[in-house]
Amino acid sequence: MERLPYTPTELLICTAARLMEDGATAFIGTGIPMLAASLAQKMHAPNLIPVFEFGGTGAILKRLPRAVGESRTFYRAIAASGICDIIETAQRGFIEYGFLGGAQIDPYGNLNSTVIGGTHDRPQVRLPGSGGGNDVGSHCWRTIILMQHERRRFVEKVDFITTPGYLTGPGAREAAGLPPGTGPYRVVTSLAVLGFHPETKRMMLLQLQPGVTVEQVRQNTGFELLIADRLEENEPPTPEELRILREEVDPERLYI
Amino acid sequence: MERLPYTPTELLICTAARLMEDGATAFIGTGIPMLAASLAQKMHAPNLIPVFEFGGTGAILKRLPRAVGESRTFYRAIAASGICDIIETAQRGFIEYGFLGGAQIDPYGNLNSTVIGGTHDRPQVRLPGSGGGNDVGSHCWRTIILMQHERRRFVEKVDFITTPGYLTGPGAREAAGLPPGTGPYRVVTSLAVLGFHPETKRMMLLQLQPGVTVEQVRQNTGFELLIADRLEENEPPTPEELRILREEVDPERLYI
Amino acid sequence: MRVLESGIGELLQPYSMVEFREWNRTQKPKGFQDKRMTEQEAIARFVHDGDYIGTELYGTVRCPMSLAREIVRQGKKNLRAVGQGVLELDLWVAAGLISAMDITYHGLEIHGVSSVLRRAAESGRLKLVEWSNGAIAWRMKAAAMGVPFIPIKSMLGSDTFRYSAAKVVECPFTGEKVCLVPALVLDVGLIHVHRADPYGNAQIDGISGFAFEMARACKRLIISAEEIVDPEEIRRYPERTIIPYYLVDAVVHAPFGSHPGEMAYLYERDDLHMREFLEACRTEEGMQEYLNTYVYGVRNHEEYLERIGHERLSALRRAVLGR
Amino acid sequence: MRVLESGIGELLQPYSMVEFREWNRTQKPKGFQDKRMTEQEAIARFVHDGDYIGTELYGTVRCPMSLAREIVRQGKKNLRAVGQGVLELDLWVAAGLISAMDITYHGLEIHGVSSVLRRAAESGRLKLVEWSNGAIAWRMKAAAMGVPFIPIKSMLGSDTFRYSAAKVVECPFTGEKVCLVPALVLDVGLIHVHRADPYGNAQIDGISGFAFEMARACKRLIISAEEIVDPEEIRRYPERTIIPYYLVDAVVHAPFGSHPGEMAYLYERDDLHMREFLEACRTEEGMQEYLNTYVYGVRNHEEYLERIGHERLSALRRAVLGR
Repeated sequence: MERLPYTPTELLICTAARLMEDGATAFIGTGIPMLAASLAQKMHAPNLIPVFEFGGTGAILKRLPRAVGESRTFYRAIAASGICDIIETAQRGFIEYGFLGGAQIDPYGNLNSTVIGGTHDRPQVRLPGSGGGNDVGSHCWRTIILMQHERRRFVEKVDFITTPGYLTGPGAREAAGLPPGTGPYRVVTSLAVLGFHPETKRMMLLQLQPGVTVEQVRQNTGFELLIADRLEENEPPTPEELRILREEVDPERLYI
Repeated sequence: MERLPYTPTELLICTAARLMEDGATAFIGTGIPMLAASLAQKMHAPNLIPVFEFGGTGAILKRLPRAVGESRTFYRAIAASGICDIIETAQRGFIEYGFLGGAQIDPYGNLNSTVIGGTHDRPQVRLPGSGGGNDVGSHCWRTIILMQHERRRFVEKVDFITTPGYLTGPGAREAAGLPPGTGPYRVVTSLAVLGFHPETKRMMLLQLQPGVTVEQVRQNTGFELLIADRLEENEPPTPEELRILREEVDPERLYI
Repeated sequence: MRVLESGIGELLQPYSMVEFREWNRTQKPKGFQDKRMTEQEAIARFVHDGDYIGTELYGTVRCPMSLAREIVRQGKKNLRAVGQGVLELDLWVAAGLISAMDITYHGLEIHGVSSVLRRAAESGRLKLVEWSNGAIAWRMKAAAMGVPFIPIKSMLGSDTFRYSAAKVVECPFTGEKVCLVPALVLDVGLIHVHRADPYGNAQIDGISGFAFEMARACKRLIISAEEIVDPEEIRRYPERTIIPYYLVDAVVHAPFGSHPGEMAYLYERDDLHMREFLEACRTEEGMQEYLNTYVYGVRNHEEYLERIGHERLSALRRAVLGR
Repeated sequence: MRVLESGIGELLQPYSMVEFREWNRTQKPKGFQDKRMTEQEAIARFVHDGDYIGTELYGTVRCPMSLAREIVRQGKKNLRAVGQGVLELDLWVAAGLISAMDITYHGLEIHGVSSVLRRAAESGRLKLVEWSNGAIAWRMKAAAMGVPFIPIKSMLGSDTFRYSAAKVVECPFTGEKVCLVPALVLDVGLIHVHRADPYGNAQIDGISGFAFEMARACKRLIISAEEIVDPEEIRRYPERTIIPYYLVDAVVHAPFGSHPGEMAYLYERDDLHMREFLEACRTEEGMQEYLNTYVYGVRNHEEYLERIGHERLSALRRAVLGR
C-alpha cells in the first residue's frame, strides 16, 4: 500500500474517528483511540466527550495524550475525578462507546491482552493484562476494537479471555451477568471494518478498506468470516482529514 | 438544685467535656455534645478532633453549631468531605468516641429515638428516628450517652432499639455482626455517671454528681442498677469551666 | 452467602439496575444544552405525581428550599420521599404531598421532634421505613456505583434493621455477618449548589454532604445554584466539579435558594425566620398559616425574597463565617 | 445469595476488617505531629521485607518515584505489590524485590509490553493474580469503606475473573449475577501529591486517580509532596483535603518526586529520559545499567536530580500545560 497518500495507521485513525458521533461519550484508551477522538473533535464531533480511565471527562484534546492518566486527558475538562467515578459512570450505563485493542480476538469478539501460549503461570508471552479493558468491554454499550489484521491475531479461540466479547455466542453475556445490550460493535483494521451478526453474534465483514479484496481479508483471518450481503467499500481518508491529523492532531508525530 | 452556681445542663456539659481526651477523635451530634467538645477544646483538649456527620473533620469550634451540617462544623477544619467518608471512617475504626442521646435507654445501653408506645405503624409518640445514631453506636469504639435521668427514660426494655447497645447482653453485639470491642462506654446524666459491668454488660453506677445520693439515682431509674464497689463523687464544674462555657463556648446562649 | 435475616420494611422504591442503565443511556442529555429555567418550569417538567423524590443536604443547610416550596405551590401529589430532613420535609408533609418515606431523621435539630411528623405518623397517615443515616447515603452510593446493593456494618442487631428493607448475609470471604442495603434510584433529586454553568456542571464549597451520591442516583436531577458561571470557569478547575452536566436536567438560578437555611461562606441561617417557623409548625393551623404566608401567598422565589426583605437578607450575608 | 463461582487465583493479601479496625484505632497517629522526614528514613521505618505494597497513580503520572527508587536502593525483599504500573514496577521487578503481584496492567503504554515483566513472568519467577483496573480500585474502595467486599459488574464471564480471587453470587434483591471482590488492605502505600502540611494533610490538583481509596486502604501510608505548606493553608480550603493527616505516617518533601513522570500543572513528563529507559529496559543488562546509573549510583533524590540536571528540569517546568 506504500503508494497510497496515507499510511495504514492513518487509515485506521480516520476510520475510527468517523465512528465517533458528536455529543456522544467515548471511553478512550491509550494510542490510536486518542488520535481518533482528537481528529473527531476537530472534524465532525466538536462535542464528543472523551472519558479517560483515571478521571478526565470532556477534555479539549489540545496536545495528544501519551497515557490515560496524564494532564492532557483533563486539559480544560468539565470534570477531573478518579478511576472509581469513571468506571462507575460506565457501569451506570453512561458511556456509549468504548475503544479497545488486543493481541488476539476470536469470532465472538473476545479479546486477549494477558497471556499467549503455555500456561497462565508459565506463559510463552506475557502481555500487560486487562487494565481498564475488561471494565470497558463489560460496561460500555458499544465497544469498538482496533486491531492489526493478522491471521495469528484473528484466531478461532483466544488463549485467554481478558475482556468479554459475546463469549460463547448468543445470550452468553447476559447469562454471565453482564449488562444486556452491551458488547462488541465494530472491529476496525487496516483491511476492513467488521461487525457481529445480530443472531449468531459471530464476526461479519461489513466494509472493505480502499483497494482491499474479500480474499485478502479472508487470508488474514484465522477463522471463518461471515460476509454482509451488501458489502461496502470504506471511503479513503480525505485530504482534510489527513491535514488535520498531521498538522493539528499529532504535529509532534508521537504516533504517526 | 437551684441554689447551686450551675444548672443541670451546665453540669452535664462539663462532665461530658472531661471525658474527651486531647488528640482523640470524637463523633459529635447536635446539642450538648457540641458544647462539650467546644469546652474540651478550650480547656484540656486543644487537639480534640471533632467529627461531624455530613463531612466536617477537625473544625475549630469558634461559633457553636446548631446542626451537624452547618458551616460552623467545618470552620477552619482539616477536611470537609461528605457523609459517606465520615461514616466509613467510623466504620474503619478511626473514631474513638461517639456521643449519643435518646428518649429511652435500657440496662444494656440500647437506645430508642424512633417510636414510643403503640405499634411502629401507629405509634403513640413518633420520634425523629436514627439519623446517624445507629451508625455512631455501631462503629465508634466508645459511645457516651447523654440523657435526662428520669424513670420513664431509664426503662427495663426500650420500645424500639434504634441504636444497638449491648443488645441482650454479653456477646450479643458480636453475634449480630457488630465490630468487636465497641459499645456503650458511659451514660452521663445530671444525677450520675454510669458505666457497664465488664462481664454482664448491665448498667452500673460509677459516679454520683455533686450532692446526689444513690437513693435519688435509684428512684429515677426504671430498672435494677449495679453499684460500683468504690463509688466516687464527681467534681462540680470549676469556676474556670463555667466562665469559658458561658463567655466563650455559648455566649449567644443558644443552649445554656 | 445465604440470607440470614430480612427486614420487614417495604422496599418503597423498587428498582432495576438494567432499567437504570437504559435510562441513563437514552434519557439523559449528553450534549451541551443551556438548561436554565425557572423553579416553576423545572418542577412542572421534571417532578410528577407519584414520584420518589429526595433533596440534599437538608432543611437548614444548603437545601434547595426555593424548589421545595415550588413543589408545594404546584401541589404535586402522592410523593414518596427519602427522609433526611428538617424544614423541607415539614412543608411537604404538612401540605399532604407525601404518602410514604424512607426515613432516617425528621426532626427539628436542637429543637427536638417535628410536630408535623408526629401528626402524620401517629395518625397512621404516613408510611415509614427505617434506615440509619449512613444506610440511606450508602443506598444512593450503590445506585451511583451502578450496583444493586452495598454491604455495610451499620443497622445490625437493631430494630432499625428490622423495620427496614435490608438483609443480613454472611461474607463469603471472611464469614462475618454484613448488612446489605438495596440501591436507591430516585425518580427525581433536588440539589442546591454554590455555582453551576448553564449546562449543569456544578461546584459546591465546603462539605458536600451526599450531593455526589444523590446526583448519580437520580433519574431526573434539578440543580439550583446561587450563581450561574461561564463554562470556562468550570473547565479551569475541573477537579472542583462534583456534578457533571450530563447528570443534570434543569438548572435554576436561585440566589438565597437555601433560605431560611444557610449557605456556607455566602449567608448565615435566618434564626428569626426559623423561630417563626418553629412556633408555627406546632399546630396544624399554624403550619397552614405559614404555608399561606410563605408558599401559597407568593407566586415565586423572587416574591418570597421580597417578603423576607432585602435588609434581612443582606444582614445574613454580613453575618457569614469566613474561611 | 449462594456463591455460584470462585476465581482460582490466590488471595495474595489475606485480611480481616476486625484487625484493620484495631490497627486504625491503635497504630495511626491521631495527634498533630510533624511527620516530615527523608526518603531514606520513611522507607527504612515504614516499608518492611515481605510487605504488600502499592503506589499511586502510576509510573509516568504523579507517581512517588523518589520513594520507589529509595525502596530499590534499600533492597527491600520479598514484596507483594498491587500492579497498575509502568516505570515503578519495572524498577522493582527488575531489582528482584517482587515475589507476587495482583496485576491489572504492567506495560509501557504506547510503547507496548514490558520486557521486564515478560522476563519475570515467562520464567515463572513472578506469581500473578489477574484483576481489571476497576476491580483493583474497587478492592481498595471496599477497604476504605470498612467493608469486607464490594459487588461489581466487571470481570463476569472472563478468564480475568477465573484467574482472580473474586466470587460470583446472585443478588438477593434483584436476582442478577454480581461479582464480589474482596477488600484490599495494603501493608504500605506510597502516594505523591502536589502539597501537604507537616502533619500529612494533603491536596492533589487535577485527577485524583485512586489516591482517595488507597490512602484509606493502607495500614501504613507514606506521602511525598512537591510542596510543604502551612496547616493554615489546608484549613482555609478544607474541601481540597483528599488525604487527612491521621491516615499519614510520613511526609517526604520531594520536588520533582514524580520524575521522569509528569506532575499536572507543575512539570511535563521527561521524554528524553523515558526514551533512555525504554531502550535500557529491553535487556536484563540494560536494565541493571539503568539501575546502577539512576538508583544505586546516587545516594538520594537530591543526587538523582543533579544527575538529571537542573536545566532539563526547568525546561520540563516551562513545557507544562496550564489550566
